[in-house]
Amino acid sequence: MQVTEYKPKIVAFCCNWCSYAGADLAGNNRLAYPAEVKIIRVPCSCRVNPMFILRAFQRGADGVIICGCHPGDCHYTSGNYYTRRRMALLFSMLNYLGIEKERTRVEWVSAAEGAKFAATMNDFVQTVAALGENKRLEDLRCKL
Amino acid sequence: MRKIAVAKLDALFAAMAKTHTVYLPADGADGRAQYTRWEAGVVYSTALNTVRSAKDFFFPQTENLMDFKMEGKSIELIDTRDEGEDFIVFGVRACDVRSFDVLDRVFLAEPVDSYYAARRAHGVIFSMACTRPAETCFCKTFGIDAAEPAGDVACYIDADTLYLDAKTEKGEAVLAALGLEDSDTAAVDAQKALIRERLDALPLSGLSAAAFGGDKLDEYFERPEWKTLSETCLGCGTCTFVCPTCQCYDIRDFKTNTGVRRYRCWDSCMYSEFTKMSAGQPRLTQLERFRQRFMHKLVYYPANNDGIFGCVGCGRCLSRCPISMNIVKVMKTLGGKNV
Amino acid sequence: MQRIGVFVCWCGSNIAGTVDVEAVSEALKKEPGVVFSTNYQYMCSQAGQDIIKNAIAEHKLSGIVVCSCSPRMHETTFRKTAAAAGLNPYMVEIANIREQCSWVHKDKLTGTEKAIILGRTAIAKVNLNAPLTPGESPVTKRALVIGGGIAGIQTALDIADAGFEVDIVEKQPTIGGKMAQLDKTFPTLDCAACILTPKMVDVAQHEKIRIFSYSEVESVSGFVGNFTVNIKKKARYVKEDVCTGCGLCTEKCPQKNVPNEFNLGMDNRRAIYIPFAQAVPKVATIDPRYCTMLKTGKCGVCSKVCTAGAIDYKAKDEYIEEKYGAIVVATGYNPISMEKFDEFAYSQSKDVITSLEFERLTNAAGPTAGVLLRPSDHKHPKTIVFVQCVGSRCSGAEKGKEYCSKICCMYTAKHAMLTRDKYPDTDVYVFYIDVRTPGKAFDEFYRRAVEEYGVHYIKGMVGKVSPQGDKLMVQASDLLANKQLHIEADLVVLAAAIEPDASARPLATMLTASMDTNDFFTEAHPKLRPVESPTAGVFLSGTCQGPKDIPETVSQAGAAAAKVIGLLAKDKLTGNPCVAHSNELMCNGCSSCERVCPYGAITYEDKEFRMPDRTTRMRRVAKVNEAVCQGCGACTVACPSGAMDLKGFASAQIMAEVDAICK
Amino acid sequence: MQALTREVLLDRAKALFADGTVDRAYGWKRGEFDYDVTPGLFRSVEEMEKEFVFDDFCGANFSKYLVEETRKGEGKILVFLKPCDTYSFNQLLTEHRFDREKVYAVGIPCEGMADVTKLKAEAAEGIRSITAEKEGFVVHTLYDGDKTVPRTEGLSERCLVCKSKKHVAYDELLGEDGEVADSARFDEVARLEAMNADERFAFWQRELSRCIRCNACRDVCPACTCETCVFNNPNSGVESKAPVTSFEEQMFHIIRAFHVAGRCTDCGECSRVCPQHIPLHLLNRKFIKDINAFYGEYQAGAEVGSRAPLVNYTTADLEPGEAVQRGNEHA
Repeated sequence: MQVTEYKPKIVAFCCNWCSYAGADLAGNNRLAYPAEVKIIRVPCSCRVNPMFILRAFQRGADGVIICGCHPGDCHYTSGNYYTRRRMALLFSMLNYLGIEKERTRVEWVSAAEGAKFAATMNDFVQTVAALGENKRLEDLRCKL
Repeated sequence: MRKIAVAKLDALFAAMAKTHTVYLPADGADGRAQYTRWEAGVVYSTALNTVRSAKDFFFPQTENLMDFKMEGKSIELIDTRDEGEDFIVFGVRACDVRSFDVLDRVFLAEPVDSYYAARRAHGVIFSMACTRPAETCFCKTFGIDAAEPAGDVACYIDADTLYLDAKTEKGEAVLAALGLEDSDTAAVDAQKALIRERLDALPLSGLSAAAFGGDKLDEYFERPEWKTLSETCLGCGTCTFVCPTCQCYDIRDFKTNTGVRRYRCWDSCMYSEFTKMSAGQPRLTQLERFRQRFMHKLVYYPANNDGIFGCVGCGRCLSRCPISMNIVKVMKTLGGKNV
Repeated sequence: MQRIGVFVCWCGSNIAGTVDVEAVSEALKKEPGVVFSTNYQYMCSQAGQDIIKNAIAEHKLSGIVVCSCSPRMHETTFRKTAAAAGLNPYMVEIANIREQCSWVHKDKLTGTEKAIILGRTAIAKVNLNAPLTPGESPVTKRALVIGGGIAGIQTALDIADAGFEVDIVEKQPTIGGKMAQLDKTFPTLDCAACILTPKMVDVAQHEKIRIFSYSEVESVSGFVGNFTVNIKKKARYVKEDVCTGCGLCTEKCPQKNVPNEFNLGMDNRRAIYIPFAQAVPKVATIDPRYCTMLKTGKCGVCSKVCTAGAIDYKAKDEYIEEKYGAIVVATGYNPISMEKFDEFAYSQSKDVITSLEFERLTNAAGPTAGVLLRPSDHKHPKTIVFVQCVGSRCSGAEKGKEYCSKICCMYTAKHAMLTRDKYPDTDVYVFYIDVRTPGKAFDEFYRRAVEEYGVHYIKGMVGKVSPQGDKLMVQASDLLANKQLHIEADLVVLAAAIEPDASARPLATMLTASMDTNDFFTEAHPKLRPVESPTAGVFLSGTCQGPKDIPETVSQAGAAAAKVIGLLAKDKLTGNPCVAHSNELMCNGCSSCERVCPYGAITYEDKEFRMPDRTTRMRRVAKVNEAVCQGCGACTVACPSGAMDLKGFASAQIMAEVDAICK
Repeated sequence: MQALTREVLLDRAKALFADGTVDRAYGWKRGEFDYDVTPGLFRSVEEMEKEFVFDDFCGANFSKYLVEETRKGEGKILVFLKPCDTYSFNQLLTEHRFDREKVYAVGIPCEGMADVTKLKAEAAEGIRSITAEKEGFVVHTLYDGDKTVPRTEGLSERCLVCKSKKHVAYDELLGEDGEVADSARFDEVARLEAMNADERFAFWQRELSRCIRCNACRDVCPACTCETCVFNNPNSGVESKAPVTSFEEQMFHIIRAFHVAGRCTDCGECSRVCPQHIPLHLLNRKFIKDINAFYGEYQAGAEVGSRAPLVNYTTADLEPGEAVQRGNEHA
């Protein structure tokens, strides 16, 4: 029997102006983080609809992280403030439904924080990997 | 007729379970009865009826039809039908038993719905007489006798004994294998008399469907009362989904990670998105959609099915409709004194 | 169905070192919609771009995916490439397989697998891309400057000098603002009037500048390049074009007891007045609150003495509608009210004054002709206590402001120094929390006040000022010496915090420009776009954006002007096509989107809809102004029905990306 | 027992029809039994005299009907609003969902409405009639004689934890206005919060697995007035007609609750109408409880034009991670 190491699927939504650039900087500086992290570029973290997050879990993601500019630094002035409220409530609700709270995260990563981006992703992947596969929000049909 | 002590019900179910999967009404966490797969510890509920009807066994809310597997640019079709297993549904009330006839006339007519037919062939119905019919019951209106439920085996419970009466060969075969004690019919006859007395005393016992039927399209279709009846209808699907005879479904595709799963699921003619096709929904207003549902039960269905009504009087919609609108109110409003 | 071309870049060995580019281009060939897939050493090179162009032509590609470096690097390059080959530039998606793949992963197998997934994700997205065309809108080549202080004046002059028309709206009868009231300016001590009034004259004489004095903005509609502004010219009862500014009326008017606001009520003016000698426009104004003629119909002295016949008691407010391409807010500040600071006895003693009042007391054109005399008894004060941070840096902000008003340290040093210079026999104390003097020649200035002029700087706050006889008993603590001080003062000067002018808040609403909790206008970006408001076409000049001194105000005014000039120099504005769009069939008109839009890009209209049952009905629906929308997407999530979507980042596209990643 | 009788409401309605103030009226219609009252639109005094009722079974909230009905005809519509209904009414006004000028709102006091399911459960099947007496609801059963259900056991959950007896909108008020109550409505949410994640998950799986996606919760919800619901829109990516998997059950209820978060007035209609008795209000109340804890007390619909918490922010808002932590802690 072949034992394959469990690799979580991680979807990272990154705002174009800060966090996506932060991820690029991590690349420029060759700061490694697990390949399980795949980034989706959005103009602003406030573009991330809770439906996208649930969709990711449905489709088999084990963790979803949203990265945006630090509060106060939003390219659009207020976008990440809305993100912060929306995700605070959404995550609290997911937790209330018994879904592991470690599977979702919001992190503010500036364009200068390549190191923070890599560290965040390393930590997040480790945390999610420790939880194992997402079973509570999965849709088995998708794994067909 | 056979019998067994109520105290030995568990043993009976265990015996049935050797050859069949057994489903029976059991009280759920919310205190309401739902059909539940029997296993040790599951207790038969004496509740009059389950929240969801028994049609689920033959026409479940969702059913996979087939899968399409896509690899690169190639497509493979996969039949997802499983063999199915023999099962017994125990404790089905007379109204729900009749609902199977109503569904059969749709799904078993040519072209036969093979998914439905397979489930039907595997199922054995143990019906249960209603000793305590509720004020919302009106099965009598549609010629159903709750004292004499149909099915493969008709059951009666008095104080401490369950009586089982095989009605079909299928039923007899199952009973025979269970090795039950024979019984006379005295207790059951007495119960039937009591039930009939109680049915006559129900508030809706006088409700008549005589004013309705397959030939009444012109009489009712344009009636102005539809407006007031439907005006506050929310357009939800509660009545449809708790109804034992509603049989509309939609076929849909779900995109999986490797292809497409084709499945069907219940649809409701009350929905504005009812089987939405490229041409759109033909019934544009809630009035039309509302009218459709009741006309179908009372006029269109009998027109196509030898005068049999599409309603079995189970009363579920009476207790579940969010606005307490229901077929009884519709019949009384439209039929006036004749109802 | 799209016809997609995939172009995998090696980036030399940058990508190809960790990613098997051949395997990636092979794998992606199998994805739905892909009709062509290749790889090349440097896709961004001329040769690489030619591969793309040729493939677009040869394979009739409707969309392309470039697997390469970050889109932040070469998205524009490849969009241009596509455009050059006749493909809509927004049909290009980049899979970032360098910064986010080859550079962060070491194992080639891992890198290759991930690169394929990233490519697949970009393909899934481009499958749902639609060609986008940026909107264009014409630019009205005229700017409006709201506020005629030094900020507005400088901005207007700079714009006008570049050849564009500018209108200044000033609510007072004259331009000049706060600077006109000042005596000398730090740190050079030149006289404010000497440097300001020539600029005022320049404004008045500039052929490109119109001044609407004694006027206010009533309403604003439109958007960047195309604002329509309604301006109310308040009735001044004097014909502006007829009045010669001779001032005779202001001498003859029998109504003498009108508090003179230019001198902060420290002396009186007439009911008909010219605020100060160098006012621009130099035209008299009748104050209807005090004019006997206007109130009772009896008097008419000014009309009789006016040889020009400029008086018009029947004048009415006039409304002017004008179009502008850009709007500059320069609404300025005011010192806060001292009402809540009774511990300093401001309301109890005439000899407790604010710093701005002190300016007037020392100004040659002020109520005392520049001689420092106490307001109460017109005696020379011998001991003066200056209190800094009155209402600034208050925690909790119940009484004052949480922020630092920034200018007080410097003007207090100036006041203290000038007092000691002119009246060396005066004892001058300054109580401070911190002395903040960053700025060119600022700290040197402050040190001169202490070292050369012997001003007593004491770190500590004044706890109480109590009038006793003709003295003011000042109780204070000296934090450094750790002792209580009791000073018998003749004059106490409060460095009151400054706050945005009260007219700013309603103006911000009209402009849909955002404000912070202190009613300062918010800049589009605190570091990178400090003179722009988040609302496109609205610019910020001076203290309306935050406390600042004159040099800073003037530089910001010039910067705002440069931005305006940059805008007005364009004939047409090309928008970002990745903007929000509302599907009006699904829109509820609930206003959620409007409330989260930082740019005021969403408006509503009542529209008639044909219903499925063939009836019609009116519904309120959202409309996005594409010239104003910046495409953040906040509205798309606020919208419960999903009517609002974002072009280029549509929900369906993002979900397709999610699906492709999670496959 | 309600403080006002049917006759008081009826007389007022007659007067409003008579003086031309209104030309139609939303009110409750007598049903087949004592308890199956239907919300209805009356077009004349005669219709009302025949069928209008007002008693302990008049739970239906008419606010949502106004969205469609105010778009028809020129005349004004009379609507009777219980205190909790007025919050929905205001919230719809805040969202510009109907024209206030087309409505004549009469506030009426409410002593709480009965939960028929509870009465049925308490008194077994077979109800001949129900009467509201001082000591409670007297259920005259078909088989078991009369049974008395104390009022506190027969009232709807939402009424037992009534948040307000104060009307926040009306053109006129019949009877006495009440006060905003100090409600225990979050106790059940707190009980769930106190559980561990596994227990909570098990709880919600058990509850949500009963969902049949009849959409009654959505269709009755006064906050769910979308022209097209995302769950009906084939292009939304979440459209579905049945809860095919447990994920879809969760998805529907999470998104529905999220879409009404900050807008939900906690009227409780969702739970009242659920044929499967899923305690849907516990989802909405979780959002309300969190909003109150994170961003300050906020009652949707308390005033027209207020800015809902999800279209608002402060620079000092707590971080999502903290929110989850605190959501666990208030237990």
